[in-house]
Amino acid sequence: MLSCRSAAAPRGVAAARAAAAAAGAAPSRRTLATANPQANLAADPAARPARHYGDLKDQDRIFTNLYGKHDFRLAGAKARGDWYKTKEILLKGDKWIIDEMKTSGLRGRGGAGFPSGLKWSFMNKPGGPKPGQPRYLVVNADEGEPGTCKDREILRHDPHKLVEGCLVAGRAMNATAAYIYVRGEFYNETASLQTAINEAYAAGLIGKNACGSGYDFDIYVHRGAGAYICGEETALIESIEGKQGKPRLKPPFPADIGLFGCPTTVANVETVAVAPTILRRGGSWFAGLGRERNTGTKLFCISGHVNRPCTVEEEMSIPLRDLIEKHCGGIRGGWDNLQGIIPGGSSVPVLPKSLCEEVLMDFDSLRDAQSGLGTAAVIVMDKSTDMVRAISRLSAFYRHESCGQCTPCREGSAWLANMMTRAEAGAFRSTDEIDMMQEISKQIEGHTICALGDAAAWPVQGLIRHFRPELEARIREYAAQGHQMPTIKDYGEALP
Amino acid sequence: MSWKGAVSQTLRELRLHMCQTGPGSAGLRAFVQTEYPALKAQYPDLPVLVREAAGVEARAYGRFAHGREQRLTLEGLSQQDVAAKLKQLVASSA
Amino acid sequence: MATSRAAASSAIFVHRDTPTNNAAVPFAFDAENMKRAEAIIAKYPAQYKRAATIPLLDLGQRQNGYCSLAVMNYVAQLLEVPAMRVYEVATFYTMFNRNPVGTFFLQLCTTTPCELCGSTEIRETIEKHLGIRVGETTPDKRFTLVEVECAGACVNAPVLAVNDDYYEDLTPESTIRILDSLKQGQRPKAGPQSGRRAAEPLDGFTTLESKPYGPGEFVRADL
Amino acid sequence: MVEVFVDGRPVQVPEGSAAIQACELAGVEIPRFCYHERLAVAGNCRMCLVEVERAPKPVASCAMPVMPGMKIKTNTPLVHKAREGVMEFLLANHPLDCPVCDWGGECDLQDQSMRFGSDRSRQHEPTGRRAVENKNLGPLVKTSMNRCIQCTRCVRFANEVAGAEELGTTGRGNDMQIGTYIEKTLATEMSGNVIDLCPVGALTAKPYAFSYRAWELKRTESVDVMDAVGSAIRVDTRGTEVMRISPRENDDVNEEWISDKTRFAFDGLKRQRLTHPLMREGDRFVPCTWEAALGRVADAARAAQPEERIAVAGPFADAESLVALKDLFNRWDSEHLFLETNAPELVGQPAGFADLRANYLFNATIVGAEQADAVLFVGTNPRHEAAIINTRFRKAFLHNRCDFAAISPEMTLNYDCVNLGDSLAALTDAKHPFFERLRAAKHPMIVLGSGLLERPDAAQHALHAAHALAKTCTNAAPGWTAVNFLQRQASAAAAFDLGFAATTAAAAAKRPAAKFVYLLGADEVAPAALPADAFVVYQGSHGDAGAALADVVLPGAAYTEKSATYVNTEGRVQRVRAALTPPLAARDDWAILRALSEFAGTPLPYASVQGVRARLAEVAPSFAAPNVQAAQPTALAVAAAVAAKAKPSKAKAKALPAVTLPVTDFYLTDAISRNSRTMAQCSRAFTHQIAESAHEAHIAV
Repeated sequence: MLSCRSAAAPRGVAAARAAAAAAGAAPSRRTLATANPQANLAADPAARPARHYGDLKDQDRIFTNLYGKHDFRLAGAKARGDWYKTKEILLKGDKWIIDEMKTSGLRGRGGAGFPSGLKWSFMNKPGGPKPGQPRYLVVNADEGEPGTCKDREILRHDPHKLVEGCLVAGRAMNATAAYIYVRGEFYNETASLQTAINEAYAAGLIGKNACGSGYDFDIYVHRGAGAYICGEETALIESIEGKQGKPRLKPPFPADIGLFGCPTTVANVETVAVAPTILRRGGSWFAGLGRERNTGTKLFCISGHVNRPCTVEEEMSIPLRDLIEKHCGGIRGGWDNLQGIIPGGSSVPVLPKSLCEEVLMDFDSLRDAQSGLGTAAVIVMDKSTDMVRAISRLSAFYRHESCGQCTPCREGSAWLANMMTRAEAGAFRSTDEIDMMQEISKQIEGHTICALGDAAAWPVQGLIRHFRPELEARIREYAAQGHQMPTIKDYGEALP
Repeated sequence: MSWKGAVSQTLRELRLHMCQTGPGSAGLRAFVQTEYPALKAQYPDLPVLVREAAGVEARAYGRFAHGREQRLTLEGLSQQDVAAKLKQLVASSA
Repeated sequence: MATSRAAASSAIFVHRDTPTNNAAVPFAFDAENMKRAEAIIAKYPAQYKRAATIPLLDLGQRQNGYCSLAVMNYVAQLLEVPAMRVYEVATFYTMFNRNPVGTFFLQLCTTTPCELCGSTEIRETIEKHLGIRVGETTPDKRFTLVEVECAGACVNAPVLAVNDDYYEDLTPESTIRILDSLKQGQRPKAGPQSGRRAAEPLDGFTTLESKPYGPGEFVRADL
Repeated sequence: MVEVFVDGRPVQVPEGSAAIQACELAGVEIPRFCYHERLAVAGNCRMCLVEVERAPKPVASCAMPVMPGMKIKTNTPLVHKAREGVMEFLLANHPLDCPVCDWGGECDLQDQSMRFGSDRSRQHEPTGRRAVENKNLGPLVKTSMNRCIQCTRCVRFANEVAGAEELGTTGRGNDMQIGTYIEKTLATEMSGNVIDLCPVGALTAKPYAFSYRAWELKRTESVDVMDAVGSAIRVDTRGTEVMRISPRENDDVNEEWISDKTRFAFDGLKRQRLTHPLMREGDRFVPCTWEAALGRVADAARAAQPEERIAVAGPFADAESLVALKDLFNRWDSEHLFLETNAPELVGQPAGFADLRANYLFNATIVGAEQADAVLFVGTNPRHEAAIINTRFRKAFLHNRCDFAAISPEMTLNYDCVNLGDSLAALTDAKHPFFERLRAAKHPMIVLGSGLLERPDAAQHALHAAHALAKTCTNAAPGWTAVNFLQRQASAAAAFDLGFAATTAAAAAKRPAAKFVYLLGADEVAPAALPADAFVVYQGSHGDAGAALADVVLPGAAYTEKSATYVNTEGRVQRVRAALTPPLAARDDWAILRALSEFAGTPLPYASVQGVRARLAEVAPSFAAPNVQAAQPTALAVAAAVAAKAKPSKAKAKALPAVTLPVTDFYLTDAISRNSRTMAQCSRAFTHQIAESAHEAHIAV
């Protein structure tokens, strides 16, 4: 899913390599108190025992009804520990909740990985909104990033986690109401969520004097109508307001002027849904999982050419290979049949097999591998995959989903999609056009209002970075067969 | 001040020029504020064109039959002096 | 050379009057939908009635079968916004069908994860089985096939949405089975067609096999 | 003020400014397409990207508020690259049809691509360029949507300024397009401005499509006279023809907008022009010499008694000819001078109306109207009578949540306005809840329309009632003037200033039947007001209704053909400039009157235009200071005092006739617009809502 804030400045390639190499032997977080764990590690690699991530026990899983084996309704949810001592949590107050969230190290699960505690605290900054002025929590359930289907499982199988999460997150930011924006296609999922909300209202858990805490809080569901861009937080706000989902200019940021002109925080479903459990079990429990700065558990969706595609909750920093072998029965045709993996949803660059061996599934490791954790949607492609076509299809996706507001994305995403279509057949004048495609993607990246432009550019850049020989081979082959560049006639009715 | 019978039969138009703020026009301004309604009540059909413009010298023009005009400078005069001079002007027959 | 065809809903962004779709065609919510509409409008602050545009268009589309000009005009009038603001919304979002569609609106996801898992084959199967191509409606007006972008069920790819229901883990065989039972007026069971329940690994759980922990377990002491 | 650094140079800018404004203040030009000072910031073209120190990415300078100490860099490789990239994207789907594009030569895209773009194209996708259907926005704006770069300036203008909410963006992504979705014309009297706003040739002028190239035109800066606003315009001519009229900036008056009548009515200057003096012979006009014509007029004037001579000035009469005509008539000891539409029955003015400028001027000023927070219209439709001032009211509506009410027949404005009925009793009563709002307002306005003057007693009553009402607005800001009069004709304010239209209703009622009538461009005199045996002279530019009544016709100059002075409705003295010479034997209006004075044996004491202007200042001192709107504190105080004595009664209000609106068709109000084919098409399309037939649409293009 799109997000407005980038997590941190990218670092150099050299540092990336070192980190990737060292990642397998990363030490426990307690010893990594300094800001630069890699530097520490390089200085004294043998001093710390290796820790392996990814052996999460069921008792440390948050989404215990991920597969819908149990009742999603209130009774079932309560039996699984939801709504337990929610009142006590609320009564601890906003500062306590935010501090616990900061302790937990939770980073936004929507893609950008912004620290959640910090983000929530923006709503309470001094000189901010006066008491009595409405403030909103907006939950981003516009799940549409290709490869991603984690929020769907929460909405339909564990909706009470989300409802309770809205309440505690709302309390933390002193919000008056939450709007949950669910993508329109999730009709049945919305029905489950609405059932949960109705149950919570009926039980007095939300609404006036929620859970008997004296805090009033409403939750509304708003269904979208088919636009990936509405996953961008300001586009989502526009969409709730009944407009086209075109991202707003920032500043002002939503925490100052958001939904209906009021201070607003937009958070991903998973981020909000994990909050009650974190608060109940303690931020330090969550922080004890995964690597420093990449703590906790995470829902991973593994799709594509694996033997058993699935969505699974695992510890952060689990090695990518482990994730696939342990939960998905490995790559179709064995590990050696792997061609490449998109590790974090369609917006992040593809990784070739060589990088897949080593990389850990967390923000930093994947960033150092010049890709990203994104939404942790792992798209696996084996050797049978036409890699160029796979990326070309993503370019078509971004062309289709560009809102059309700003020039580089509106024109650039279509241009890239056109070029990628030609690249499938190798119909380039020469290999120079690959460089041109790279340049065009660079002309989009960083020049747009929101991150969709970047998202359109990165898959293509990833392809060129790791699969340039494949592109070049096709161009040579195309020329060798005596083909001319296609003309408009060759497109015929395939033209959009 | 009574304006009854003060205006000559041949006076066709009276024009008063003044500055909105300048001290030189203070007397004329005061005159207009206090005397205009009375004058108008007596001679409703006589145009008394009050024209303000920044920095203008306080003046009066009387236009009489056949387009003959007389001009008075009222700059710096008190309200009483303005009234006296104007009375003289409107009573003349050019 | 292939490229994805434009979905029917985004074909053109101007309105063309037809005998059944023009501003003179009357439209109004029926009593039940009016009640729903009022409940929807009540969700938003009074001065932001406009926020109900998308849900009301959806409601109108469900009542009318598609999002006709009359539906848009009606929603604009109901929400007291200029009609153009509603047209903008209706043309922006792909779920608003501004032209009539069949009783069964088949939305086949063809984005990369689904394509990797055989959505092209599914498309060909549907096209062959129904005798229509993407963007077309069967002559009996029962089926319309469109390609859509990521449906958000990638783990269960390939995915076909029939109206509001997702059919997942499709194979050409299961696709034909679904189409046939739809033709016969049945409503085949939605969800994965491979036998699994949801997004778990197909043959055997790797997690969450134990009984879930209950209230109070592992809860911090100071709460 | 905030200090920021642009390319290292410190510059002080007001807090809340955008970076692009800081750059402009520093003298650095930032290329832009979507950004426009007078429209909301869209930030979508991305052409104005600049580098800001410590920002990870280039930022859109139009949307980035300045922060203290911000360091903006506009001349770095990053910025150049970003601009070139955006330029390439903009051109990717822009057709290469500059040779047949009307905007060629003054196109932002052309200019900026030359300056900031790459020198070669890499766009050779076999799919070709985007094709977008053209839209039919009515008879004024021609669309070529393939050229559109989706900057949305037109959409923002239509929705914010013009209040025409039919225009928007449909669809998304690469297929996003500007339009109205359904077939609909852009029903606003401000639509032509989108032509200027469009940075490319997507929106051009339909009436004069393909008729000129920008570089062929001679530009003359002038002032509009199609209404009493006095918008700043530029008259572009080629040879002896006006080719187009476009707005100039004047923040105090029209910002940079003009109404469609101002912009498009000029084709009326080419039709039905009077080019020679004409003399009636039986039922036809015969051309004659100036000597013969003026001699005959002088004879006819001499033959009438002073009281039997009357003059009527039309909407385009300039101050020079008004003062010359007045001086001439005064020399003849004639005092009956009228304005045509303020009293088509020639009933004269309310007593004392012309005495005080505060009575007949828009005292709050055009800029001031923006501040209004409660406005009452009495007998006026500002949208039709002063479209530009109406945009200020719309601003007040959008930004101050200004409330509007009207005592008038039903009318459609582009903001919410409560109708209080068409009886002046509503004003005297002041009972409607709106009046509570008005009394509590900080900047209340009561706007009286010029249509009221058709009944001097009604005008007087309305004026007094307005002052009485204004007195109850105790919350008004100090120095604020609540009572305003909105003129609709360019000649009116000058005519009142000069005491031209000073004949009172009582005096007019006493005058004998006219024997000698001088129509200075007056076409709307009620024929009943002219006795059949009167000798009628028509001096003007067009052979319209007035000329048809005349015995002698004297051809005058139109506003594009003379250097002349006009006063707008707020009292601003402005000068139009001659872009052309008058056609054939037509002459400057004041000069014709000066010549006539010689023939009549009563020569006027000035023989040069400087002489006339000196005389103007002698009559009304405001003429000495062109283009300054002057406050009228003394006149206001006196007007209020007079009104306080009058005590307007409810009973009297009830006896007065219902208030009417003088303009029923915005597009056809005077000799020029009535002779304009474009205005006729507009009247059909907009006023009467008759769809343009395909055939006509074809001809119009």
